[in-house]
Amino acid sequence: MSAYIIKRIVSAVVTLFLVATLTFFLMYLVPGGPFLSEKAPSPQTLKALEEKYGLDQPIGVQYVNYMKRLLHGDLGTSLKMRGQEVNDIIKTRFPVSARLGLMAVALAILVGIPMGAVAALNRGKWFDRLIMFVSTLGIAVPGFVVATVLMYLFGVELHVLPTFGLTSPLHYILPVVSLAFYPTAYISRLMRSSMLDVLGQDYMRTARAKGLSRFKSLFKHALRNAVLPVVTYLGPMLAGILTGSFVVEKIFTIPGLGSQFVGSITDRDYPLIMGTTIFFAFLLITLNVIVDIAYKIIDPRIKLK
Amino acid sequence: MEKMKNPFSFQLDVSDFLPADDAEKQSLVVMRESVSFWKDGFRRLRKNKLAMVSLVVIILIMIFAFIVPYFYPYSYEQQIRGSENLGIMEYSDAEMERIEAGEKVFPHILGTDSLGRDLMIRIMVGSRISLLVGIVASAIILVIGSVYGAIAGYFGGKIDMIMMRTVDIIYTVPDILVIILLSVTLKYPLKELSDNVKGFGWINTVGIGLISIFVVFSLLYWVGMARIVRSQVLMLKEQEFVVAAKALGASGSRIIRKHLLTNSIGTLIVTTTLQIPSSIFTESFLSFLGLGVFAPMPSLGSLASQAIGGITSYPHRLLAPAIMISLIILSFNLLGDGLRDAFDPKLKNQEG
Amino acid sequence: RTDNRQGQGGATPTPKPVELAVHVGSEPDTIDPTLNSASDVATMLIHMFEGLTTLDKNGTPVYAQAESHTVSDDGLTYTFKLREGLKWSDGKPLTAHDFVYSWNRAISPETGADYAYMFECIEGYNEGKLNVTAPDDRTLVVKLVAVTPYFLELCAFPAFFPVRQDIVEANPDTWTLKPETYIGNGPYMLEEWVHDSYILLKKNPNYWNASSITGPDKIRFMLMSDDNAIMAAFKNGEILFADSIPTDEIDAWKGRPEFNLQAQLGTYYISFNVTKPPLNNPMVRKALVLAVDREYIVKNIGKAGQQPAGAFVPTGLFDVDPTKEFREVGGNYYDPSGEAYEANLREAKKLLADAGYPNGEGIPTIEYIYNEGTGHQLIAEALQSMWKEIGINVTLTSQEWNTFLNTRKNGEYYMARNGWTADYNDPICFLDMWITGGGNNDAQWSNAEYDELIRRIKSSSDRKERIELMHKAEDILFDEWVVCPIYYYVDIYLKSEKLDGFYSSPLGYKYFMYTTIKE
Amino acid sequence: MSKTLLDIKNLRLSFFTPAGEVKALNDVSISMQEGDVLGIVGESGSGKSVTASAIMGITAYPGKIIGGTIDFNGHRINEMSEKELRKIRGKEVSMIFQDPMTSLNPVYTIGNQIREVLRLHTDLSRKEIYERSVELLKLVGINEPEKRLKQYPHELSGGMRQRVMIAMALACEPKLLIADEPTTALDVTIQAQIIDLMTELKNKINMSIIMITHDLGIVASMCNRIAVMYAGKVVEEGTTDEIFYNPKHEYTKGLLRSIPKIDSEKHEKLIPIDGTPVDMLNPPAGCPFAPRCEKCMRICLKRMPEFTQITQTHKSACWMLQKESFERERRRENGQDNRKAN
Amino acid sequence: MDRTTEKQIRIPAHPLVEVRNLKQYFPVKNGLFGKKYIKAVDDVSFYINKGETLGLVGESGCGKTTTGRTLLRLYEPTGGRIIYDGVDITKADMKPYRRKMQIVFQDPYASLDPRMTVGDIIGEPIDINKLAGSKKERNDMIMEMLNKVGLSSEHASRYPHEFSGGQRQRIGIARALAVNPEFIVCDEPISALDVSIQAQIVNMFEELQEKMGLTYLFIAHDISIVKHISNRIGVMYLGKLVELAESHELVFHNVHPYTKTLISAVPIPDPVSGRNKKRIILDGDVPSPLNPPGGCPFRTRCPYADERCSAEEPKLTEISKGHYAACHYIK
Ligand SMILES: Nc1ncnc2c1ncn2[C@@H]1O[C@H](COP(=O)(O)OP(=O)(O)OP(=O)(O)O)[C@@H](O)[C@H]1O
Ligand SMILES: Nc1ncnc2c1ncn2[C@@H]1O[C@H](COP(=O)(O)OP(=O)(O)OP(=O)(O)O)[C@@H](O)[C@H]1O
Ligand SMILES: [Mg+2]
Ligand SMILES: [Mg+2]
Repeated sequence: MSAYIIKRIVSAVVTLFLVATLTFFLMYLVPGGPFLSEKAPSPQTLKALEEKYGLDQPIGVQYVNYMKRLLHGDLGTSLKMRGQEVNDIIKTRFPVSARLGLMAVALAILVGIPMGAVAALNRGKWFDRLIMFVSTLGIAVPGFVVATVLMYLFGVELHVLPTFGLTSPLHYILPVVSLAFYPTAYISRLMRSSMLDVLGQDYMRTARAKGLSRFKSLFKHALRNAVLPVVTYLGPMLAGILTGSFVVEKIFTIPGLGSQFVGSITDRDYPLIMGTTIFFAFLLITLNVIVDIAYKIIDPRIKLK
Repeated sequence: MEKMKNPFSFQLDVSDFLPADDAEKQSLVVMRESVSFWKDGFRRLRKNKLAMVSLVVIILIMIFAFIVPYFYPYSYEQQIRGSENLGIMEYSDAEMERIEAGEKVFPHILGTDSLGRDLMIRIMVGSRISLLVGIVASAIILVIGSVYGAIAGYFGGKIDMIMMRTVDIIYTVPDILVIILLSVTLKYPLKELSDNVKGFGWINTVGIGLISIFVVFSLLYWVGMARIVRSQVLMLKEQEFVVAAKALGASGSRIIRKHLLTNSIGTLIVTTTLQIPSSIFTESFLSFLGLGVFAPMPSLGSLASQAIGGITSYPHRLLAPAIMISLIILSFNLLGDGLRDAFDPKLKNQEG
Repeated sequence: RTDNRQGQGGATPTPKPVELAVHVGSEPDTIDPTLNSASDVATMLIHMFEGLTTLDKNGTPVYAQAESHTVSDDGLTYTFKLREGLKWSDGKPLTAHDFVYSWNRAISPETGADYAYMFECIEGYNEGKLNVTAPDDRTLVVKLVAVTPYFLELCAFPAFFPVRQDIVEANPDTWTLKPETYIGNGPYMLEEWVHDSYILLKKNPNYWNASSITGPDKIRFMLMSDDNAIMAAFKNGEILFADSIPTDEIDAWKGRPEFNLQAQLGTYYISFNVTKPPLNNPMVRKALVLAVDREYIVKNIGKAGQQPAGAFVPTGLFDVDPTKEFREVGGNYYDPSGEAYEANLREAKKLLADAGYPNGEGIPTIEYIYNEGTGHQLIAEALQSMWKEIGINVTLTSQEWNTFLNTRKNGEYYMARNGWTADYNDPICFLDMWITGGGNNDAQWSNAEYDELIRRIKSSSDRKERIELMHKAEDILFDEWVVCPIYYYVDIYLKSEKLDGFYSSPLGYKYFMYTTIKE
Repeated sequence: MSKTLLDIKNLRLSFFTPAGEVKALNDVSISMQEGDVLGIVGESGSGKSVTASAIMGITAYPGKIIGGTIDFNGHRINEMSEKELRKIRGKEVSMIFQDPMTSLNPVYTIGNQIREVLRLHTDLSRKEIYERSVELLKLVGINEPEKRLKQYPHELSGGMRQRVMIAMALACEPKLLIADEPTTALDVTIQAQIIDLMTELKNKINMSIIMITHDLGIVASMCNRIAVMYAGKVVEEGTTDEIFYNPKHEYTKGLLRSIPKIDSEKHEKLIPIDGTPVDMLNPPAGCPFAPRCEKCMRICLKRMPEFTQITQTHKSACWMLQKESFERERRRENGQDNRKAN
Repeated sequence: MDRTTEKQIRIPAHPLVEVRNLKQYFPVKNGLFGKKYIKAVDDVSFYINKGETLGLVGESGCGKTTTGRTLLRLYEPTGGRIIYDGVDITKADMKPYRRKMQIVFQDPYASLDPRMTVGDIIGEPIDINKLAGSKKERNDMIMEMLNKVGLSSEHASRYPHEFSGGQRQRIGIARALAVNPEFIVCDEPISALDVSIQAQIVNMFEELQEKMGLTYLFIAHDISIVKHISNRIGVMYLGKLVELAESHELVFHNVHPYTKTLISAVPIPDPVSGRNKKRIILDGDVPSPLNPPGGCPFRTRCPYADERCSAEEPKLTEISKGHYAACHYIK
């Protein structure tokens, strides 16, 4: 196990390094710059700013400097949001996105898994059809439509839920539901097909031969095996959802990392782009390790290597 | 112990006890009517009502998107002055006058937008673009992702390691950066190519915008497919028929083509149909960043995202493309599910 | 105090503070008054800082931190007298030296302020040391290069607000981030800034005129960016003021009492890259300008009652005679009204024919770029179809914002969407950008005569002469048809009927410090 | 003879698949006494497993019993409710399956899976359950049972897993153990261990066994009675000696001829049964074996033969047997002409 | 170094296939950077004469399949040499040899691609090796192969799932025969078949051998079948060859305790001798090839094992002409 972790760390460092390098150069290749705006700053100002942030140096030098600072865990300061450290930006924004994300994932799991399982048990019957129909729809409707429609329906028309901010538990409902929409649909589809697989397995027959009730054999024997593909999907999904969704955060005015990230790119806020990307990569890798370990816990056959 | 009943309660004659000849025996061994794998699959597919309905819907949408526009009295870019912001089935004053004058005016079934363009035709043309993007982009993803995944999975070892790291990196590097970069670098070379190099004239017909979308997809969005195919191939390559092909001297490429990919077909179908919606949405996102189809050409995604600003005043402008998207995706997915069920013989249904 | 209804009951010992939630913009890049260049942030800044002067309801400068001023006879030396007992929000005294420091900081290259050029009119700008002195704590002497009739207005501009030397020097980049270090001198002070969520202000007890501030105890600026969300929040009464509306909803709001519009000193226009054929031909440019039906665009796309533009400098700027507008005097260079469209179109066709492109034949397809956004795209689509009328084919390309800025700035385009708003009430804002090599001269246009005119305007101390020269300059601009103006901006906002005492300046600053909320 | 434990009469069972009705069992009658070890042999797909699951009442979807009765130890299995059946399964009758690799749930420990049966069918306390589990593993010859209980199926070898399956089946000392090809997936040396173990246990706790297998060698050494199935039918039934030394059905005969014997000194050519097994979707009208039968007669192709009782314990359904009595009958009728008989 | 080329058995003048000290180690990751090896085949030597059948028996996982596949260079051997018809092919380009050496698999279900028609399956070797000049020729060849294995030409357009196990195995054999090979590795070709069908296939193998002069390496775990078909038999245990002899000799005069157990464990399909047969029941299972016991691989289960067996690995020695065994205690 510890060997496994060390190995993962080594490979993570390599991946992080490559991602950071690639992003760094990509970022500078992209036209535009952090100090552009509808009214162009004067050449003197521009020069001063570039000097201040070291952007006047050759790209190679900048790269080396950045990497050096990165080694010390210093992600630099934002160019656009004057004075704010990238570390701080991530530190304050990530928890918000993560909290929302976790709730959404929890919701997606709690709804998606039973939905998929029930559909599988009723394979071919109208109930299965209905669930599959609904979950396909869930995949088909774009996120911004879901979020906006929910906001209008529950926030404005029915006026039962607040539409922006995250100040009370009630405030979480709409963003969480919007965020959970797609993963719920996806998980339920995934669950259904893996459940169908599991139901045909020999050990399910053994369970019946033991005299186990249908419910119990499903709950104990089928669910745990069937949930494995869902767990695999969970890794990248979690990373995506925890770092925030641009759409949901923008629509519900939530100070999360997702909106920040998109903003940083349009602003060419180089340190922030780098910081968020590296953070995302880091999170993704970490979550994948966690998922691998969770996988191992659920399925003892898995060898971590 | 039960008493034997009279075995000859029915009439038998001697000839019955003469040995039967081979022909007689053979006549009994009726081998089932030969159905090919594909035929068999299609037969099963035909029994799947939901899938068949989806197929019909898809065909109808295709007609709607590709054929009807040619006969439609309006064009997608035609701005009818004075007919702006009409509601469903409304006529503008000028049109009313014309009607009163006895002229026939084709109704604006879904109304018009703020530039007086007929929404119905825009949806049709938008569906065409979205279908094209959805299908072609998914096909590109299918091809690149599956070939890449199959190569990584089949050769394994270091090749696999390097290829999958590459996938990880492509997955992690912010796609918007790449897209922006492409949006500025791709267009002019493509134009050059189509204008000046013989044999590339088709680029203009398809549209540089669409081509560049496809380039983005072929650079960025195939990684998920590659992962899925790889894991499938890892499983398949241990199968004996693959070893058999190797023993016969088959090359890696042949094995991948003939055995590994064809046997992943179920997964491929499902993943591809799931890919279609995200391709359609990605298009509208890309067109914002300067890579999609160029205005005034609509796509369903861009129609929907533009209508979101008028959700209370003109909800139908959002609903119509949204419903269309959902319909397309729903029918493709249900058809995909049907195809998978029909062509994946290993799916058992064992539930008491 | 107007808002003490809670007090009337007498039952509640500590009345709940009155809080006003509004939307004026999204998350600011910075709330450093010196660095800021965004007008929505300026609204926040005028609540927390104050310059020597401030603008009243009519947009005319009135004394604020200064209690009086004198101008030397040559009009080049301004001597301000500061009020007595001025304090920073943390209670420390505020002196004339603070202004000296702040203004010099603004022009220092290390600061990198976008608006540094606004100090151009002060002596020593080019040397990096402004000729601004504080002979004593309450006196500030400013030496100008040339007569600047709008100097008192400039003093009300956020870039001219004072900042606290000790704090800024201790935290040069971070002082704006925390309420503890964000020390201002305005009627309100920062209580909390939750990024991408809200900025909360409370009253500043140390403000010199605190008693006159009749506004709410707290103002919460909601930092929202989604138009639909903003509208939903306004509809729900969660915010009483919204600075933007989804365009497609404007029709529904028009005529409602909440709907407000106000002319803005700005022009939506199209840049031609005058170096690229066929746009290097002024006749072609003129044809393109004439072929646009501005009224149609305003009515169907802008929707908010924008004024079709017949020239570049917008309405709302004063001429020699302050009762007359620069625009009124200058008049239109072509008739932008809907009625004249047909005639314009005919003329455009004729021009094209004269230029050797009858019916547009021979003109290659021209690319028009715009940045992402529904409104810009609709305008682009409308323009495309209008230009088609005179036989010019245009392709539309949308670009991501920063890429777009870069492309436009570098002149790697043919035609591009553009827009300009004034920073202060003087037509020069719209004219000096067109000098050869100017940072915002996206047209890449160069005209020696024009450059000379601008130079003269800038060094002239005679208001009349200046204005006349400016009219001349604009004439040249339209002799050559460098730009294609579309409309003059208006500022639209939704304001709840509950909100009283609100006003806004022509530069778009919103004043909430005198508002009251009625039930 | 002792008490009848299991009595299956005219059992018919079909799978209603999309492709059509698969008549998996077509008039199957089997009975066994307490203490019997009944071997069921037959071709793949002949209905052995389906019969076994029918006895357990766990016929897989879309299968349905469409006729006949199953009586087990006083219960009429085919008329019991699912709830009642659950009380019998695992307690009075248990089953072990061919593939020990897949029959255990990979994600639970051995202990967990054994515990489950005990908890279901007994009122033992936690501690007693644990002790019983240890005892069971010892019984099936697993060393260090305490350690094994904590292990997962994949950590055990195939033989070990099959022992665990047996331990699980024996947990409640069932009256009947159905073993569906319990050793097919195992090596010969391990197979020998398992068969030894089963025989030993049978004597120890006095249960009856149904042994389903392809392997005539296993049946020969461990069963006292044998039923031979072909295409959803029992074609011959008798004691082990009767089946091996006096096979009456052509299929049984062919089967015995087609297996090589290790102890034969010379190289004898094997005599295979030609042809291929029946497609159960389109079973032939007559004797299902007829197309492959060397002695096939015309009647065989038309009509299914009835059972001929050869001895008290031995019966077989083959027209060849009927032919003899038919000819005897005819001889009696005709009085003479007894030379004509073949 | 010496050991790898050491001769363990006497090899006749012109064997068709010769394997010398063959080793196949599969690396498995162990710990962080550590690697461990599964010694699936460890120092195995044998030869097969032209037209002969060599049987290979042993328990599951003992390396039979690996031996067969390494012999065909489907795995790259870790050590040792493979000599085919006098040519060392250990490192050679296999392309020309793929036509001479073929393999038939155990699982008739898994070894045929479910997505190909029978015709295409049999046509695959023809396509790969470009044996047919025209489409018609290819068709004719496929038909010929089908007939050779007792299937009819109408079967060519069908898919494997439409066939019974025995028929599928015939298809597998037809595929192997399509290149007209000299040598076939039969990797448990009948284990998955019904008893009544096994004999058909075994007979077919025998007939084909007679007709085409084929040479077989016949792998199975059922020793009675192996004895029936093979001239000589090798017994493997944990990657090693423990005994090798003429079939009759091996069955009736075996010397290695493992061979004895193996043969005694085979159930006799005869009630009387079956009941009376004394079976040697071994304790425990085959040890994992990842951690093989030192010394004699069989010592953990051998009733006669002593210190010497754990200390020293017995070598394959010739105890009578052509009869080799690896045990310290051969009488
Ligand atoms: N779930 C099912 N759906 C459809 N047909 C089935 C199902 N299960 C079994 N059958 C059919 O029932 C028949 C008998 O099957 P069964 O499993 O009892 O055979 P078996 O004698 O146990 O064979 P084997 O030796 O291969 O285990 C077969 O023809 C099979 O096709
Ligand atoms: N590709 C491989 N990678 C790693 N280990 C392998 C590989 N192939 C086989 N092995 C291991 O090598 C050993 C020998 O396997 P092999 O398949 O040769 O045995 P076998 O005698 O054919 O067994 P069976 O009778 O089950 O077919 C086993 O422990 C197996 O796990
Ligand atoms: Mg079975
Ligand atoms: Mg093997």
